[in-house]
Amino acid sequence: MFEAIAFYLFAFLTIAMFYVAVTTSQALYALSALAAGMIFISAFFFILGADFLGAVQIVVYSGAVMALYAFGMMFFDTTREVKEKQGNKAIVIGLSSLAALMVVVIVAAPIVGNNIEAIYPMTEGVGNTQEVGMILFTKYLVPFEVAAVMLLVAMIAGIVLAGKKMDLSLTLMNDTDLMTMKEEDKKVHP
Amino acid sequence: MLDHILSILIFFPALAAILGFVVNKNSIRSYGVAVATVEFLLALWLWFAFDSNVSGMQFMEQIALVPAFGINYIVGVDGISLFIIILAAFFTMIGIASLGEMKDIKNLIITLLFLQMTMVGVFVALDAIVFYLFWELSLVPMLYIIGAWGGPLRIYASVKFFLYTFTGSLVMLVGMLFMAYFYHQATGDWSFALLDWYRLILPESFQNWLFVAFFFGFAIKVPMFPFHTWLPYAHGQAPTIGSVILAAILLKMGTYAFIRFSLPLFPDASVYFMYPIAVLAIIMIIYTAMVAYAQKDIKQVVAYSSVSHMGVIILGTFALNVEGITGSIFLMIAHGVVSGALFFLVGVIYDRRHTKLMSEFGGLASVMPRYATIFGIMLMASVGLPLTINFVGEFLSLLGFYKQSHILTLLAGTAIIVGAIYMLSAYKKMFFGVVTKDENRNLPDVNKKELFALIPLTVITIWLGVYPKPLLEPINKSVEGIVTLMHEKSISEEAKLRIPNINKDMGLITKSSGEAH
Amino acid sequence: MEIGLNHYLVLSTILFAIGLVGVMRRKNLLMLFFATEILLNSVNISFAAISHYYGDLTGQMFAFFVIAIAASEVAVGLGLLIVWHKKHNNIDLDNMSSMRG
Amino acid sequence: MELFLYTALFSPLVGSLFAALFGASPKTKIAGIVPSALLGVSLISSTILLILVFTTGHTLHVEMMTWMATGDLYIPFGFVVDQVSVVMMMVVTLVSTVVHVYAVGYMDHDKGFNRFFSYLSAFVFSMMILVMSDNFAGLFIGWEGVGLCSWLLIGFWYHKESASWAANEAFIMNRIADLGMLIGIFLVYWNTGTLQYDGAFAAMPSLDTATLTWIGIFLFIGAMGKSAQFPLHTWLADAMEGPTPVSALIHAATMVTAGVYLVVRSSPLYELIPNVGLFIASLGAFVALFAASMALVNRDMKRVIAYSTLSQLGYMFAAAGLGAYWVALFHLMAHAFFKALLFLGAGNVMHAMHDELDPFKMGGLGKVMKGTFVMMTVASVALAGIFPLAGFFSKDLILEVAFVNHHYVIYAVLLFTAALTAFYSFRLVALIFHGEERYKLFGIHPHEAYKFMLVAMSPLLLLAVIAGAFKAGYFDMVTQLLPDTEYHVHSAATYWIMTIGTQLLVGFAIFYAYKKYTRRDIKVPDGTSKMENSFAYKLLINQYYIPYFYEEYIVKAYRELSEIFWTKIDQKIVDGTVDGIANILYKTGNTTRVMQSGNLSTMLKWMVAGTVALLSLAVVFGLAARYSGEIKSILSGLGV
Repeated sequence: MFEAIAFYLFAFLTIAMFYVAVTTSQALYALSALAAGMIFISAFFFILGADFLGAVQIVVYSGAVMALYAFGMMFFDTTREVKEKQGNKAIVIGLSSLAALMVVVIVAAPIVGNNIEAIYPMTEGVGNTQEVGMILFTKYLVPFEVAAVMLLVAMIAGIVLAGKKMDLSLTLMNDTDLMTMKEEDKKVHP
Repeated sequence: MLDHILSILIFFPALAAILGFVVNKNSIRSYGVAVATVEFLLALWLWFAFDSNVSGMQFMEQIALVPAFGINYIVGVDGISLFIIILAAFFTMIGIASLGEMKDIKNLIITLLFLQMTMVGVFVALDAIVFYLFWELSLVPMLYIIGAWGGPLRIYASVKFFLYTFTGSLVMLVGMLFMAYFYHQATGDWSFALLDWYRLILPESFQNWLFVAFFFGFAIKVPMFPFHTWLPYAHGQAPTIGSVILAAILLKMGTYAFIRFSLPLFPDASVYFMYPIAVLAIIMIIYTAMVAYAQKDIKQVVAYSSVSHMGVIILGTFALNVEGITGSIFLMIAHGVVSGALFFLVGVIYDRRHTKLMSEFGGLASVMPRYATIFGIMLMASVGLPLTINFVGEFLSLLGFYKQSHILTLLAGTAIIVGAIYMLSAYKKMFFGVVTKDENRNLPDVNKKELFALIPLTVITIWLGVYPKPLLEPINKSVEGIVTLMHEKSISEEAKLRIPNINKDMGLITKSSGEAH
Repeated sequence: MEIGLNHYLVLSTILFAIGLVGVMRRKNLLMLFFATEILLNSVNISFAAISHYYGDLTGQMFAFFVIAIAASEVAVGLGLLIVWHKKHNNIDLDNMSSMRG
Repeated sequence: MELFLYTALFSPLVGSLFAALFGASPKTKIAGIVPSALLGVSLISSTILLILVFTTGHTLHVEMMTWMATGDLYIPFGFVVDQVSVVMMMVVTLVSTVVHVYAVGYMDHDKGFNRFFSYLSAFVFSMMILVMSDNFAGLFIGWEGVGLCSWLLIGFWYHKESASWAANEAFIMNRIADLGMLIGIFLVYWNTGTLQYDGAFAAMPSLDTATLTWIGIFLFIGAMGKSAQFPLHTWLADAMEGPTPVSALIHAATMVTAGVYLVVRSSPLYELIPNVGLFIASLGAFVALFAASMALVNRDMKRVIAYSTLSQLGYMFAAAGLGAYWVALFHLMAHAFFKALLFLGAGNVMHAMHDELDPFKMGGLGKVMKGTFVMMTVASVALAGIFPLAGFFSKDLILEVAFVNHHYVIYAVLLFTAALTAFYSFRLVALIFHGEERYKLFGIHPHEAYKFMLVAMSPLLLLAVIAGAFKAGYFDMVTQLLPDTEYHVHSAATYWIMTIGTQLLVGFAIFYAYKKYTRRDIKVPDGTSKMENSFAYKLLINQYYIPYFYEEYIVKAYRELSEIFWTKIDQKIVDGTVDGIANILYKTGNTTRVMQSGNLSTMLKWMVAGTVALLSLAVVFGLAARYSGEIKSILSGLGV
């Protein structure tokens, strides 16, 4: 009983938050609404017993990603509200609602066979985190490492792209620019 | 040497062409003529060594290419394909010999030699895939000849020619693959060899579908009625040599393929589709003849006239009896010679006046008497005057088809009338009347180089018209082979009725021809 | 009233729809990124729900990897966005059409 | 004996090739003399063969070589010299020798002299093939060869637009008839298994009458074209564009009679189908009257003679149709002689009057051109059928045949036409040779033709007179092959009344023509006189408006139709569809390019639209898969 109330509460809240994030013209409101939405999603995870996942969600998503966006937003002059050239709304709303309807119809009418059996069955009594750890480092080791490398690459890309001076690609510059750059460097730190 | 003669006939011009790149510009013409003459002599030797009372394939060669799927390089020649090969060699020789001044003639001669290879290849190939290979390859040199040395609209014409024939042959390829699949189902092993396919008896519905598939590929090449619009553009824009080879040899691939593939492989379908195709052929004959009559440009007249003659050939082929098919094969060779000569003649006048509009000429008979006489002879041959080569073919084809249906032959017979109308009115516009334009007043008559090409053609037109026996005998022998094969293979009752049973009447033949002696 | 798998799936579909609306409506690229985040999260919910109701941890595994990917995607996306901003000092979607077909 | 056969056949060909050698070079006498000499040789060998066949009665049948041999078809180059063909050979060689010699004089100012003789000898060669061949295919070779040579000769003066147009008209009209002939040949082959005369005619009695009638009709269509019978007759009048020796040889004696020869040669066939024979006879009678009426008013000397040929051909077909083949052949022979003479005489007059053809502009030429005057009068008398001359024996015989076979309608028509023939032939003679010298008004001073031309014409004159005498000998020879039905009127009284009656009628017609056209006050009619605006006169002068009808409704219609076929159908529809398909591909490419407009949101919209489409498909197929049972039952209910 308790679980149902929690589910509906959080469901309503998430939908409201995301709706605000999508429709507001103020960038700030959008960002904060999005962050709140993230939090409520992690709540779902906890309800579903995926504790570690909920934690990760909060830490990575709400924390890091939102922080990144915040910094990003500060960079772009998003203080004044964003004028949106409104394409004809009908198509947008129509299409997405139709898509939603379709998916619901597919899910509701059990067309998809329900004879999926579990590959890595959850054993009761053991903490979720422990289990996740076990499977993550045994069965999914390779994807895990790949994910690590990917994150590394993303980090370096982020630095290179966003770095102040680093957007002038050395190869594309012609000699004169290179010379001027060199003098400036000498001036800055001789 | 003799049992590999066919492969030599195919690949000798190709090698010579590759070597041709090395030969320098101003001696390329003699090099080309030398190669073509050697090729022609080889072809004559083939004819000399050909034993004309064997109805099956001779000089067979077989090399495995893709054993897994039974695709092997099988070549062989019989009465049907022998003379078209000789014609191809002959036309390439006189074509190269009588080439006028063209820009970068070196590449032209090399392309012609490649074209020679593909032409011979098509007519000797007995494996479906090898046949398809040469069939596609023959498009490429022709594309260059029209595209590079053609008239103002050459790109449009050559691309249209290429794509049109290409799509047709794709459908044909699908047909071939299906055929191979049925063969595999029936006999368990893969084979694309034509002679194996001859022994395969398919149920009627498959035969009909496969016939239609092959029909598209061949009909565009012939070209038959709805698919003929590429020909006037191709001829209109092609240089003289291109038009000559296109009209003389390339058009024959379609009708030859009908006789080699469609008839023996699908006898019941051929009978089933006989009437629709006959109606198409009649439309071809009368419709294109009337269109030819409305033309302003002499080359278009000759182009449409060749479509009209192809109509008679198709009619002869689908007479499904010995006289009809022999007549159509003979008419192929006849039409090759006559329309080749006519295109040469158009080339001669084009080199002098650089225009093909009939209104530009008038009263040429008094200015160029020799040219007028040769054109007159060729005109009479193309109209089908007896004692010329065309008459024998047309007579036999119409005679053959008369057995199948009287009314359609009566309609097809109007070919000789409508043919006479447009040819004579073209001749009158160009040659009769008073010389009106002063550029025509002192045009030089036919010179030695052009005569080198035209005199042999005229001699053949008269000789084969008077004494066609040396050609008719081997053709007749091979056609009897095919007709007996068709009769035995045919399942449906109607097919048995339509395709005459040769060996049953064998008694009749000896009796009637004996008594007539 | 028992909460079944369908509820979660319906919920994630709604969120997905909202994400789609966002993606299609927004002309500002940054806002567009927000919408993609919503899409990813809605998928995560369904993953977690399915893994919970079928007692199988694979769902969660996927959820983790989705989060990892989302993070790196945002990093690179923002980087590019900044570079674009430096060059054109606006991040309006309509004049980013150099990749015309 | 074979030697004579081959010389008779091939000497004209040799003559033609010899003359062709000098084709391009200007006039050389040799190119005229040698072909004429060679034709003389051919004449001599034909007479030897005639004597052989006449005396010993056995025929020659030789096969030179095979022409076509495929399947059951076997066509050799075979030649037969039997009674019928030897008569035709005599006629052809004799008339052509005379015409050749005459032409040497007639054409000597023409720069195409050599070319003319090569064409003329080529014509005689193809006529000989036509006559001597022993099978239908050989006949067809000669048939088309003759058509080709007539095209060459009519269009000899090709610089004249009308000549080349007439040549094309003649060739195409003959071609139309040749199609009928071809179909006839196919019918013969497929029903009797061979094209040889003897084999085919032997197998014919066993066939059913329907096929025989069809064979008869188709072969007659071929004959109609060549002999210019009713629907296909306009080319003969226009063929007068050619030089006069050509008209004399081709359009009087030889080519036009090929049709009659065909009917006579296939007499065994026409014996079996009498109703077709009756049709031929009635058509012949109609054409006789039809042509004679047109000749009455025509103002061109050569066209009048052409129409009289047409009318005489009608007579021959009438005789052949009624089963009297030997009478038709006899009339053919006699007619060939005096008609050729008439034409050559006309040639002399034309030369004298510097190519002026209108008889009203001549008059009183008898004093100046004594020889031609005598010859043309004798020829006209023979044509009219007055007693001692050839015409009486052949033409009156045809009247007797019609009378005996109780076809009184045909008899009446032929009798009336005989009167018309007498009238217009003597209208011509009177206008040209008698009456007041109207040519003086036009400042022409005529002169007689060369001496040797008149000498060349003399054999024809002689034959025109004595041809009747050969009837008896001719009859015994020819009837060995043809059916020998004797035509005797039962009671001698009616016979005498009939012959005397016709003679009187013809005599009266001649007298009337003379009186009408030798009056002093004849002047060149200039469209004012009452007679000229009368409806009948206008109808006849325009040849019953048939040439106008052909030109307007057939030739022009054909030209417009082909124009439409080319511009509309070939370019717009057939070519249009091909290019249309190419354009469709091109256009769809263009329209779909909008999708990649580079604008992210539109692209995303398209993406979502795509997913929605796929989802809906998934839903549809899912539902279909689930409820397939019920759907099938509903569909079968609907009877699909």
